[in-house]
Amino acid sequence: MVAIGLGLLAVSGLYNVAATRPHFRPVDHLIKFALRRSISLHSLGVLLPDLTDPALAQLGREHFATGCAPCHSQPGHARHPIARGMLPSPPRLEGAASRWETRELFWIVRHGLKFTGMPAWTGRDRDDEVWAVVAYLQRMPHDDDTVPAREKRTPALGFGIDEPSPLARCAACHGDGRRRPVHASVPVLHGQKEGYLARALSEYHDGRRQSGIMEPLAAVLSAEDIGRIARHFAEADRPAAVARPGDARVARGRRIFREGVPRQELPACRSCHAPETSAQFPLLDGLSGHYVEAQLGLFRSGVRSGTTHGRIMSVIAERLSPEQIADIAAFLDSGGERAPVPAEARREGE
Amino acid sequence: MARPARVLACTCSSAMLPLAGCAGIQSALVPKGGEALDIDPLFWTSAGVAMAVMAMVTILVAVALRGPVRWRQVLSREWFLTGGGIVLPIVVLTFLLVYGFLVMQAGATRMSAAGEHVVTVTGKRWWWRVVYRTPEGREVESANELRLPVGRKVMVRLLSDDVIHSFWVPQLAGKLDMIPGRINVLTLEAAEPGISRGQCAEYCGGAHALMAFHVVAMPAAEYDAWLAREAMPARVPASAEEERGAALFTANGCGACHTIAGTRAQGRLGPDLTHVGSRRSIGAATLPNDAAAFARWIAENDHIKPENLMPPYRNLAPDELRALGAFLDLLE
Amino acid sequence: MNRAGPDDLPNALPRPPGEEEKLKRVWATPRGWRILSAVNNTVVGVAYLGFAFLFFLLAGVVALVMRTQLAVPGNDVVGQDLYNQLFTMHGTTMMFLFAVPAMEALGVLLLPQMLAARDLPFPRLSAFAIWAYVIGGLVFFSTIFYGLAPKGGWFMYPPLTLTEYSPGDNADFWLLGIGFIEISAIAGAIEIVVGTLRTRPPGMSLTKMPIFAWAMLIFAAMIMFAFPAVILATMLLEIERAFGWPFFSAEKGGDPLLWQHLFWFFGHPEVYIIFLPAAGLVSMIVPAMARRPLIGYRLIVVALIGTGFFSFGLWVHHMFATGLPALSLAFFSAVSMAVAIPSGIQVFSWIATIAASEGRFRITTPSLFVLGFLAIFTLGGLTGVMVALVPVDLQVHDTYFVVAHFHYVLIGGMVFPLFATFYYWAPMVSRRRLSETLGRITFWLMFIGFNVAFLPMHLTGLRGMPRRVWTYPGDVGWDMLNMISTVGAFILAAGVLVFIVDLLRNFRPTAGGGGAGDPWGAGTLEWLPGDVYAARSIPLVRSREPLWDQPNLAREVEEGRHFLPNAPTGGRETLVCSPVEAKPEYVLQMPGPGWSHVLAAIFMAGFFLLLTVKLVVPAVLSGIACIIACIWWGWSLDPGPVKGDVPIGAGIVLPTYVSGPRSHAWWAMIVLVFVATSLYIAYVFSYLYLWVVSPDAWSPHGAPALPPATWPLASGALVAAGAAAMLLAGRRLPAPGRPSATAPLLLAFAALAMTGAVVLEVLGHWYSGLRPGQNAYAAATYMASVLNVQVGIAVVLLAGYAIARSLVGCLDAVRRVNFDNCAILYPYGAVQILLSLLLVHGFPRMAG
Amino acid sequence: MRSEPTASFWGTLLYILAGPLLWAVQFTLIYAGHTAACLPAVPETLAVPLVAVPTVAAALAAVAFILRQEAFARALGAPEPPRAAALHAIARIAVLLALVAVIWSGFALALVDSCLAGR
Repeated sequence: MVAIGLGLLAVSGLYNVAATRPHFRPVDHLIKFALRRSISLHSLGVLLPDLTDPALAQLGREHFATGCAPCHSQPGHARHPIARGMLPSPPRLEGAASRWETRELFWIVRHGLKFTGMPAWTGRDRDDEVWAVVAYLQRMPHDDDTVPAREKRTPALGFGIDEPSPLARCAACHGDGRRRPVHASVPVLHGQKEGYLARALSEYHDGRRQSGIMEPLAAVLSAEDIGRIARHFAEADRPAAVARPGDARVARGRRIFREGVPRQELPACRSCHAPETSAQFPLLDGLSGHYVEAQLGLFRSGVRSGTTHGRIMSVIAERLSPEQIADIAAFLDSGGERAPVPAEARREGE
Repeated sequence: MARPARVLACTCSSAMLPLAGCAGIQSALVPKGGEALDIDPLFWTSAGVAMAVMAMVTILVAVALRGPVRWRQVLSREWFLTGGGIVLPIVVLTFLLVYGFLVMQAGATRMSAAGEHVVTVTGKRWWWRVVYRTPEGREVESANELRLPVGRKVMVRLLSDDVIHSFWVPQLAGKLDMIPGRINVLTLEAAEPGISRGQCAEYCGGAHALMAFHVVAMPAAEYDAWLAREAMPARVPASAEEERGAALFTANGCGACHTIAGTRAQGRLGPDLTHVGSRRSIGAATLPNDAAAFARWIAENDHIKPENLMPPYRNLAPDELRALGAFLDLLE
Repeated sequence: MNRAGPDDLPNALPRPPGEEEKLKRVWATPRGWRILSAVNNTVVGVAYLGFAFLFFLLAGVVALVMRTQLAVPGNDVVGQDLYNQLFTMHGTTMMFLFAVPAMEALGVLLLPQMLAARDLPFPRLSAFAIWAYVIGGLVFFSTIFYGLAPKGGWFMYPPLTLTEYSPGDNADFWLLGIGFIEISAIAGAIEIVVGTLRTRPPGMSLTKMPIFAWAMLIFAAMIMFAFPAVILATMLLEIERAFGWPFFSAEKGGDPLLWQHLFWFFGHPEVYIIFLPAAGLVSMIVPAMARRPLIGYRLIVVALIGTGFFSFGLWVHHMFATGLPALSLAFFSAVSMAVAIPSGIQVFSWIATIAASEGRFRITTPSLFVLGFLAIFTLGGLTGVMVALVPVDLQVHDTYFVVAHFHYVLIGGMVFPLFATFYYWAPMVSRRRLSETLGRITFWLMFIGFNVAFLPMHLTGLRGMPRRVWTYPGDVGWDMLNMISTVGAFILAAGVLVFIVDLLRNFRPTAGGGGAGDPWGAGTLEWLPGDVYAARSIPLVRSREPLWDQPNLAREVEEGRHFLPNAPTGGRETLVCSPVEAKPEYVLQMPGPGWSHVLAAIFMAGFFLLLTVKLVVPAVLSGIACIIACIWWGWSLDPGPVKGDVPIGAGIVLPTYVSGPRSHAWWAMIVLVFVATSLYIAYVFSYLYLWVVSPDAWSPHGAPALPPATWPLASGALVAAGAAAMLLAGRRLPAPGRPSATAPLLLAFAALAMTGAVVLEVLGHWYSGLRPGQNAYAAATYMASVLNVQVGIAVVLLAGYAIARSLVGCLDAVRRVNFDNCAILYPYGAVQILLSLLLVHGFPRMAG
Repeated sequence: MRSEPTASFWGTLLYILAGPLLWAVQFTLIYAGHTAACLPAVPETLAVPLVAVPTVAAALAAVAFILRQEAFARALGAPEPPRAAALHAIARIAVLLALVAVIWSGFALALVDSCLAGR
């Protein structure tokens, strides 16, 4: 009977789907209840990483400003007029961390929500990026009521209005010649090979390389923009390496970087990643260990095997164990080839 | 018994195979040296015995089923059972066993007569590393092809450092496994000049089916000259295209895995390419050896030979691939 | 009883009214979905055979896909990775999920009938083995659909199958699949050994047994000694894959060849494990079709025994090309030759019997399949002789010649007899015979198809085509031969398809009741008229073909004039006789349908499956559930002597409960002890083998010094004290009805002592600084403890169970089977532990 | 049946398996002995006695078994010859079969180099 009733309701078209009218209250409750249950159940298997690093939240904030704020609005800002017309209306996210479990927040940002306009994360399988946003959401001020409503500004960003120059957008996360990137998961671009930078941006532009952060930014770039940005960074000086004292891990990483691991059919990293090789092969010196580890993980699991170059690298990364990836990351983190080599490691190398 | 049997089998098989005939390049039925020549008559003898026994059993069953009563009575006697089921097998098998032992012993004799010619072949996934030693004691590396001087006994050391492979050139000898942690020794002796094909005979995962090689037997004098040439560094690119190929070789990091003697490319993971242009095949007897095949291999090796350990370089443009092909083809 | 003439039968007529109805009620097969709880050997035997046949079809389809791929050179119907999975699945499924289970199924189905026993001695054990096999097998096979199927070949050689070269769960699924078959094979072996030796009818001495019973007895004995080797091998491989103990990695002192030794020590007997029962079937069908007793019965028995033994001495003929010393190879070559003699004996025996036919040998579908078997198997045997010659093998090893050889031996030697069996014995379990017409079509399609497919492969191999290749070049002379083989494979498949049609049209299983009668006029007891309870009464046997030599036997049995025509205890029971001369000893009360063993099978399957996909917690929960189900299962199995003695006829009164060496439970435990012993011998071999390969890894050179002698001495003293406590407990079992705490306390002490001994041994090595991942020596040293822990857990469970039984008053000096089980295993465990201590602590000191 | 002594199962088993067991022991001994003789620390010539002695001993034992079969049957508690002719035939033929295998693997020593691994 119920089914027939619902069927008739649907056929008749009597239920009004206009966004100008809210759902009936019982319907609204039912939908919200089902939504919460679904999110709670599906996010059960999510494993939480460490989100305490404030820099991670800072990276999340940068993405939030462009990717989320247009609908959800930023703390201290009024809601964008267009977003106000949406139903269900995108909730303000101050205090979202107290309404949702962390794993649920991750799941929502990662997968989006059907029938709500909330999109899934753009970079497929880039869970690592999603966590930055979650880290930011956790740190968002809980209550924004301290700012009087009329003083709240309408958002300056979003929907293509008032875009800052592309280069400024890059620098916001990747830093400039003096400043390191906002977070270790963001690569240093200064002093990188131009060919590589141009390729990476084109790959993001075409959706061949996955990133929820970079893809939307690169999508709007023209070929000239890409060339200009690549040249800009290639001509800049590489920021000074933060030389860290080498430990056993660094020494092992150095060995892999320089000699490879013949037993595992693993070639030396530097035979391709060196200044004199193809402009398409990036330099690795000065990249943070965090970034290297994450990217090698993406190569290894095949997420980055979609491009011609990514395919080359993923064939090789499959042979690395997680420990070896950590070793290489530690070595590059300590400054890579440009870092001074401790005396005992020099002896070992000879 | 061996010769007529062989003629018979040859006739049978060529009747079935009008095109291929009996000159199979990888056929154990066409022995061309060493152990294979010793095994051949033993094989035909045992095959002959098998055929004779098979014929006998067929006739006996036929008689038992529909033969005259008197014959059938004979077949059901106890002495027939003991004679046919016990005495006959013991006699025939003793003969075969002794013959087999004698052929085994011939292998030992051949090995102790092997001279100072040593080649080390290492099974890799999924290709063969071949290291010769020159009379001066220098090591010369090659891959996926074994050259032998006709009439000399060559001691082949068989190694592996990944999984188990098996070295098998049917025209020259039986197979012998390459086992990590062990060194097996096989003595090869080519009786006549010519080319034969070998293949990995122990399943080694992935591209096991595409792990073959050629053996080129050449007159001893030619072999010595060839080995001397093989020990020399690679040829230098002459044309602009070849030079471009050489530059691309360096720029794309090919030297991480491949060696070209006389250049900075000193990688040890993949086959030595110093004289790759002079070999009969690439990709362990998967493709012919020419500039176009090199270009195809570099970009499409993961389709030509799935799971092989070299990454596919599809980043290279067609003209770049052509240049690389031209450069590699030059390395004779 | 010898003097009992035909008119002087054990039981007189008329039988009391209601006797047969009671038998029917007691032995009734559950109806509807409850049939899953059934344990009748005919019901579960047919199901077992049905599932084995299903796997034959599945693996056959896999073979057709491979043949299609190989039809032309450079084909790409399936890719490399899938092909590698396919041939691994084909071999594994055919060997482990079809051939061995099919033969065990025939043992379950036919043996009790041939012995006129009412059922096998442990009905629920075989049902358990079957369900575990069905669940495990189906899950294992389904991995092919998810790309998760193993791809290391059915022989799974390391290092290829170590995590380094085979990451992912694929290889673990192989280990899982074989784990199930190990368990069900050993359960089956227990069943068959005890069944053949103890549940024969009175008068059927060893040398009056049907040849099939001999074959199954030797089959089961071979399983007892062959399977432990592969159990150990799979344990070592899984441990190395999961925890990195280097048994097979050369750079840490292990050796890949250790796997090959262990695997083929199982793998070669395995071939004969498949062939012997099939030869036994042929030895039953040939005399029936000839209407003459088998000529050369004694020779055939010797042939079966000889094959059983020699098959353990030729495992190295799979390793002729590995580079072992020539003389070693020569030994194995000689034994490989020797094993041909028994086959010769059997072939000539069958020919002689055919020749001796009364009139002419009857050509029926079963006899066609037998003749086809003779032709194909003989050729396979002859190429086997060629392969046994080391030099010839060096050329043909791992080529299509060997593929042809073993398909001749296995399809010829096992599948053809199996089809003969289907046609011959179908009337025993089906209300309708299979069709002679369709049967002949099946035979000719299969025979022609088989030879078209496999005869050319000899030549393909000689022309140099290796096995396990998914593609080949077109210019080496293999293309036409492969095309012919592929065509033949499809003809063979067409034959099997016709058989399935026949099966669907005519096979009507009777769920335990009588079948379509005896269409062949055969002489053995499975053709006695019967119902769910099998034969109405258990006959007194005087010859090998009782139905021929005692013309009225069928009627007498049917009238209930032989032994045990009723159900005197009110439950299911069968007669247990002495093992050699078959003198009646006692009436065995056996369990009926139940769910506990089904649940145990499901949870055990769950345990292994969950473990394979690394869900440890659910796996452990499932394992605990399995143990609980097993306890529930076992709780009802020890009925005690409450039913007293019962008459079975001819004035013989037998007990309904015995303990000690006369009881069937004791025999089952002895079989288990044999299995454990051969597992342990395989371990000692592995230890010494690894030492021979890399003595440098041994303590004190390559590893920390051994712990001081006080450790092993303390450990040994503990276990010796435990054994003494066990002995004492046996003497202090209370008289019935007078509970006492002494025995349970002693049992608890013994169990604790063994636990302590094992723990001490592990701690000693741990404190000396030895870690199992260090090198092969360390791994081998800790492995001894792994095996001891295994026995220790079994002892603790059995002791705990005996204590529980004793606390509820179900264990006393008479009702003591539960104690006896523990009392058999305990001294075994103690000896094993003491030997380990001697080996692990003594050998390095001696050799170093 | 009742009047005669009950046959010992284990004795009967040993009796009919005597031949194959003899072979099994000889085979284990020569395989293990030969492996030991080929260890680097052991002189290769030791292989000859290590293979020859078990072979000859096993062959002699087999002959002894055939000659004194009844005595063996009695000692092992198997049913004695007049009672179970088939059993005794089985034991006898099994020993003969084993003898062939013993001799075959033993005489390899005369024809094949002992420890050479290569070819």
